Amino acid sequence: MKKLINNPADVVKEELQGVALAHGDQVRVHFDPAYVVRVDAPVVGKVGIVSGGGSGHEPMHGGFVGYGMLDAACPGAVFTSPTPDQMLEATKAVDGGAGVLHIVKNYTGDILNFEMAAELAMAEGIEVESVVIDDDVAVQNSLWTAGRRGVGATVLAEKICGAAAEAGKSLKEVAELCRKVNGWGRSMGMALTSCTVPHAGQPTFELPEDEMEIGIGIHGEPGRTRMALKSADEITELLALPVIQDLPFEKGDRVIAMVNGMGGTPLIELYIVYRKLAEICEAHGITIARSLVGNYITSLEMAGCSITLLKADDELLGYWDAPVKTPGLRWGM
Amino acid sequence: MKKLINNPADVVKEELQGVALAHGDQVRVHFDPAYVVRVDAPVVGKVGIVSGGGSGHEPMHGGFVGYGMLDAACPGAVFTSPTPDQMLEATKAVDGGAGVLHIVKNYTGDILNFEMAAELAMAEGIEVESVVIDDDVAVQNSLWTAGRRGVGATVLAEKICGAAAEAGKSLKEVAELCRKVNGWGRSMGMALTSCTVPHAGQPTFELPEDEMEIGIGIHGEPGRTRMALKSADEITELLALPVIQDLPFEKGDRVIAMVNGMGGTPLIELYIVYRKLAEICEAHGITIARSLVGNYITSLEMAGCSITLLKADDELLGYWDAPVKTPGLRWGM
Amino acid sequence: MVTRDDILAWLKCYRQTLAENKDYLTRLDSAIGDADHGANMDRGFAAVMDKLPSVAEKDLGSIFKTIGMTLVSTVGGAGGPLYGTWFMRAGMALDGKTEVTSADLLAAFQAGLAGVQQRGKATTGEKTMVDAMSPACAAMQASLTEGGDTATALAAAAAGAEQGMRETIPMLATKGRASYLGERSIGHQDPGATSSAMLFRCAADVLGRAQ
Amino acid sequence: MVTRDDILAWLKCYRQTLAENKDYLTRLDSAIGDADHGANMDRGFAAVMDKLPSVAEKDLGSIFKTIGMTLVSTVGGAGGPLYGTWFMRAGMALDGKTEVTSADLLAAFQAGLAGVQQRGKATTGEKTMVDAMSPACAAMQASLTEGGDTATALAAAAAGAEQGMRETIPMLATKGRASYLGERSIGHQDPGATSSAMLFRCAADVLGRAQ
Ligand SMILES: Nc1ncnc2c1ncn2[C@@H]1O[C@H](COP(=O)(O)OP(=O)(O)O)[C@@H](O)[C@H]1O
Ligand SMILES: Nc1ncnc2c1ncn2[C@@H]1O[C@H](COP(=O)(O)OP(=O)(O)O)[C@@H](O)[C@H]1O
Ligand SMILES: [Mg+2]
Ligand SMILES: [Mg+2]
Ligand SMILES: [Mg+2]
Ligand SMILES: [Mg+2]
Repeated sequence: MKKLINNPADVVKEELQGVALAHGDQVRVHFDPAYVVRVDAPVVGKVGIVSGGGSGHEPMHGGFVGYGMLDAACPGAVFTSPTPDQMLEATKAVDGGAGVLHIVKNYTGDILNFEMAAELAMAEGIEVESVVIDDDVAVQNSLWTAGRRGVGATVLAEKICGAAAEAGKSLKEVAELCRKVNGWGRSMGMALTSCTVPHAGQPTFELPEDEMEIGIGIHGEPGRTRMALKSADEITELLALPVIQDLPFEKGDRVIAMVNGMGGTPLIELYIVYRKLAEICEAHGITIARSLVGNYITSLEMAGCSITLLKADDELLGYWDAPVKTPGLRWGM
Repeated sequence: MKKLINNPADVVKEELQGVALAHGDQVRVHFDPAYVVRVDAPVVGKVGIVSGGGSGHEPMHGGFVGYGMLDAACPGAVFTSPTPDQMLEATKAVDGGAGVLHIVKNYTGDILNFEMAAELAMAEGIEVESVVIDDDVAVQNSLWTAGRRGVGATVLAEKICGAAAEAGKSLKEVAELCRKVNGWGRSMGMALTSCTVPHAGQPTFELPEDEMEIGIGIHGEPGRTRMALKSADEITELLALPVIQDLPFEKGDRVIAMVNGMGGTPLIELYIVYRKLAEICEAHGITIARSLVGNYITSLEMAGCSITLLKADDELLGYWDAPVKTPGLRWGM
Repeated sequence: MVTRDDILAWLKCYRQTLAENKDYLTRLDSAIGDADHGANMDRGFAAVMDKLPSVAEKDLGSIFKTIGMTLVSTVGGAGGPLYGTWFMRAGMALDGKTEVTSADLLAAFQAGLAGVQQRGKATTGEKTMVDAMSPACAAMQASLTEGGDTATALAAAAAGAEQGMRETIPMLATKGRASYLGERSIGHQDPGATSSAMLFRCAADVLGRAQ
Repeated sequence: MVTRDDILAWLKCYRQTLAENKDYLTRLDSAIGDADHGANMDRGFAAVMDKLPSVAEKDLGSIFKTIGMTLVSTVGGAGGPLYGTWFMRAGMALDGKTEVTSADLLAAFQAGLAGVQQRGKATTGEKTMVDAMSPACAAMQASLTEGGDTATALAAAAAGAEQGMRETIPMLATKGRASYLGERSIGHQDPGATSSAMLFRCAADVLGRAQ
C-alpha cells in the first residue's frame, strides 16, 4: 500500500484537519461528531442542505460545502456511512428555520443512518426531507433488491438544490427539485485498477494488467462485468450507451454531462473520454448544454472514470449556472 | 499500460479536441500548429501571456488559459517541449499591441524552442519578453549545469502575471513581476509510483512497493534520492524543509502555499500533507496567507505530490486574489 | 442464572474475537462489499469497551442500550444501525434485570432480531446477518422447548448461526451492498452473517460455561 | 562524388534506423531523461520523409534546410531545435550543390556541429550529442588528411561517433535534462549521442558504398 498517510486510523481526522486549515475562510470543521459546515451557517430563512457518506470520495461531499451548494457534509470513515449523531448535529447546525434537506446516496448504510438522524431531528422539532439518489445504471434495478447505487448525479443534485435553496425556495420545492434531478440523471463507471482502503492495506480487488471492470461502484464494489481492456472510445461507448438507453433522452434534449475521474486517472485521459462522449451524444441528437470534466466523486486512488448525463431544462440550467463557492466547485463569485 | 486512451500517437490531439468541446465558451483550440487560446484574444492594449510545455501535466498549461491568467498555451507531445511554430502562432494570436510575455519552464527543450520562437516573433515586430521559471530545489543549482527545473511556481506565476496584465501593467512590469515570483518561489516533489508515457508503454522507472523517490521531476526524471517509504508527515518534512531552507523565508513572512498532486494521488491524501505543511510553516513562523490543494501541475498518473511556497507581499496577494476564469483555476467571476 | 459479570465476559470475548478476525471480516467484505466490515465492527466494539465501565453497575437493559447507542454512533455503514438496533431492542427485553435465565436471553435475542428485520427490511434468504440471527433464535428455542439447559441451548444457537452463515454462501444477495452484484454475489459468505455467528459463538462459549 | 540520390538514401537509412531503435532510444532516455527521445526522433523523421518528395529535385542546401525546419517544427524538446539546427547549418554549407565531395561533407558536418554547440551551449564532456558529433568530425578530418577516401573517412566518422557515444557512459551530465540527476547520471549512455552515432553510421554504410 503506497499512500501519503500516517496511521490508517487517522486518515479521515487528519484530512479534515487539513481541510479546516486550507479552507477556514469558507468552512468550519466540527470534530466529534465530525461534520464540515459553512462558516456562515445557519443561514436564517434558507433551507439547509446536508449530505454525507463514507470518506474516500473527495471532493464529495466536504468539498461541496459553501455558498450555493451544501450547508454541511458528514464524513464517515473511509467508504463507511457516517453515523446518525453526526447527521443530527449537522442538521441542527444548518437549520435556519426553513427546514433541512438530506441528500442521501442509495446505500443501505447511508439510508439507515440518515433515517435515524431524520427521526431524531424531527423529534427535536426540525422539519426534515430526505431524497435518495440512485442513478447508477450499472445495477439492474429490481423491486427485490436495495436498488441502484447513488453516484455522480449526487454532485449535480447538490449543486442544483444548493442554488434553489439560495434562491429562497421552500423545503418542499427543493426536495421536489432534488427528486427531479434524480429522475433525470443517470451514471455508469468503470475501473482500470482497484482502490486500496487504508485500514484494509491491500487492493479491494485484483484486476489483471489487461482487464478492466465495467459498472464499478465508487467503493470498489465489483461491477456489471469484467472484460479485456479496450480503447477509450470503446470504453466510453460501454458507459454512455446504457446511460442513454436507460433514460428517455430524446432527440433535441439538452443535458449536463460529467466525465468524472475515479481519483487515479489523470485529466488528460478524462478529456479523451469527454471527446467521445460528446460525439456519442451528438449522434443521438442530444445537446450537451453544460459540462464538468475532472475528479468530483472519487474512489480513493482508483484509476477509471464515470459518466453522468442529466437531462436539463431551463430550470435546471438556471440553477446550474447560479454562483457557487465551495472548495471543490466554484464559479460566478 | 492501463490508460483511457486510443492510439498513443493521438493522445494529445484527442485531449485537445475534448478540451475544445468542453470549454468552447472559454477557449479556442487551434490545431496544426496546436495551441489553446482565449476566445477573446487578442485583448487590445493588454500584455499577452503565453506559456507551454510538454503535455501530461494537465491542467497546466492549457487549463490555465482564460481571463486573468494565460492568453495562450502551447501543448507539446507528452513530456516534450512544443515547437517554435506553435509558440510563434500563439504569440501572434494574443498580441494586442502591448507585447507578449513568454513564461518558460527551465528545461533545455523549452528554453531552446521558446528562444527560437521569440526570435521569430521579434523579427515580425512583436515585442517579446521571456522569463524562465526554475524553482525546483531538488536539483542542486550550479553554474555549470542546466540549473534548476521549473515546476510548481509556474502555476503561481501564470496566475499572478495574468492578473497584472489584466490590470493594465506594461510588458516590462509584468516580466519583472514574473521574475519576482520566480525569485520568491520554491518547490520540491516526490513520487510513490512512476508515470507511464503513452508511447513508451511502460513505467519510466521501477519503484519497489516499499520505496519512494524524493525530488522527482514532473517528467518522471529521477530525483535527489530513493529511500524507504515513510509516513505522510515525514515525507512532508522531507519536501518542506529544503524549500524553506533554500529561500530566506523569515519569521513573520507570509506565503502562498500549494500542495500539488502528481495525478494519481487522491485529494484526501493531499489534505493530510497540507495539514503537516501548515504545522511546519507555523513552527517556522511563516504564515500561510493563501493556499491551493489539488492537481495543478501533474505528471500523468504518477502518485505523489509536490509542495510550493511563494513568499508573498501585498502586491502578490492582491494579484492572487484578483478574479480568474479558466477551466483549471477559477474565482471571483 | 446468567449474571451481569457473565454477560460482560461474553461481550469481552466478542470484542476479542472481532479484533482477531478484523482482517478476515474485511476480506469477506472485499469480495462482495466495500472492505470495511472488520474495521467497522472492531472500531465499534473498541468504543463499547471504553464505554462499559461507566455503566457496568447498572441493569442489563441499560448496559445493552448503551452498547446499542455506542454502536450507532461509532460504526456507521449498514452494520452500525443494525447491530445498534439489535442491542437496543435486546436491552429493552432485559430492562431492570441484573441476572437472567436462558428464556430471558432467548427473548432478548428475538427482540434484537425483530429490530434488525424492521430496520433493514430483510427477511431470511437475502444473504444478510438475518440469515445467522434467525436460525440462532430458532435453534435456541427448539433446544429450550426440548428441555435443554442454558449451555445446550446456547450451543444450539451458535451452531444454528454458523450453519445459517455457511448457507449464505450459495445465496443471491438481495439486500445490502452485495445486492448490487446480482449473480456475482453467489459463492461468497456474507460478512454480517459471519460477525453475527461470532456473537452467538461467544455466547455459547462464555455463558454456556457460566453456571 | 556523392550524389543527391545517395544523400536521400542516407536519410532513408537513418529514418529506418530510428524506427527500429525507437524503443531503445526511449529506454536510454528513461534512465536519465523523460522517456521520449525515441518517439521524438521517430516522429520528426517520419515528417521529414513526408516532406522530402516536394524538395527532392532541389539542391542539397534546400533539402537540408527543409529537413532542419521540419525537425524544428515537429520534434520539440531539446532534440528538435538541436537536430534542426544541425541540418539547417549543414544545409548552408551545401548551398547550391547537387553532388558533393567528402570534403564538402566534412564541412557540412562541422557547420552542423558548430550550430548545435552555439544553440545548446554545450562542449564535449557534458554528456550530450556533442560527444558523438564532435569526435565524428575530428576522426573524419584526420582520415581525409591522411588521404583516406570517402568510404574510409565516413567509416572513421562513424567509429568516432560510436566511441564518443560509449564514452558518455561514465560522464557526469552537465547539460540537458540528465544534468538534473547530478551523480546519478553516471553509468548511463546518452540518448542524443546515441541517435547521433546512428546518423553517422548510416552515412558510412550508405554513402561509403556509394561510388
Ligand atoms: N438490509 C439489511 N438487513 C440486514 N442486514 C443487512 C442489510 N444490509 C446489509 N446488511 C448486513 O450488513 C453487512 C455489511 O456491513 P458493513 O460492511 O459494516 O456495512 P456497509 O455495507 O455499509 O459497508 C452485510 O454483510 C449484511 O450482513
Ligand atoms: N544543451 C545541449 N546541447 C547539446 N545536446 C543536448 C543539450 N541538451 C540536451 N541535449 C541532447 O538532447 C538529448 C535529449 O533529447 P530529447 O529527449 O529529444 O529532448 P528532451 O530532453 O527535451 O526530452 C540528450 O540526450 C542530449 O544528447
Ligand atoms: Mg461501508
Ligand atoms: Mg522531453
Ligand atoms: Mg462494508
Ligand atoms: Mg527526452
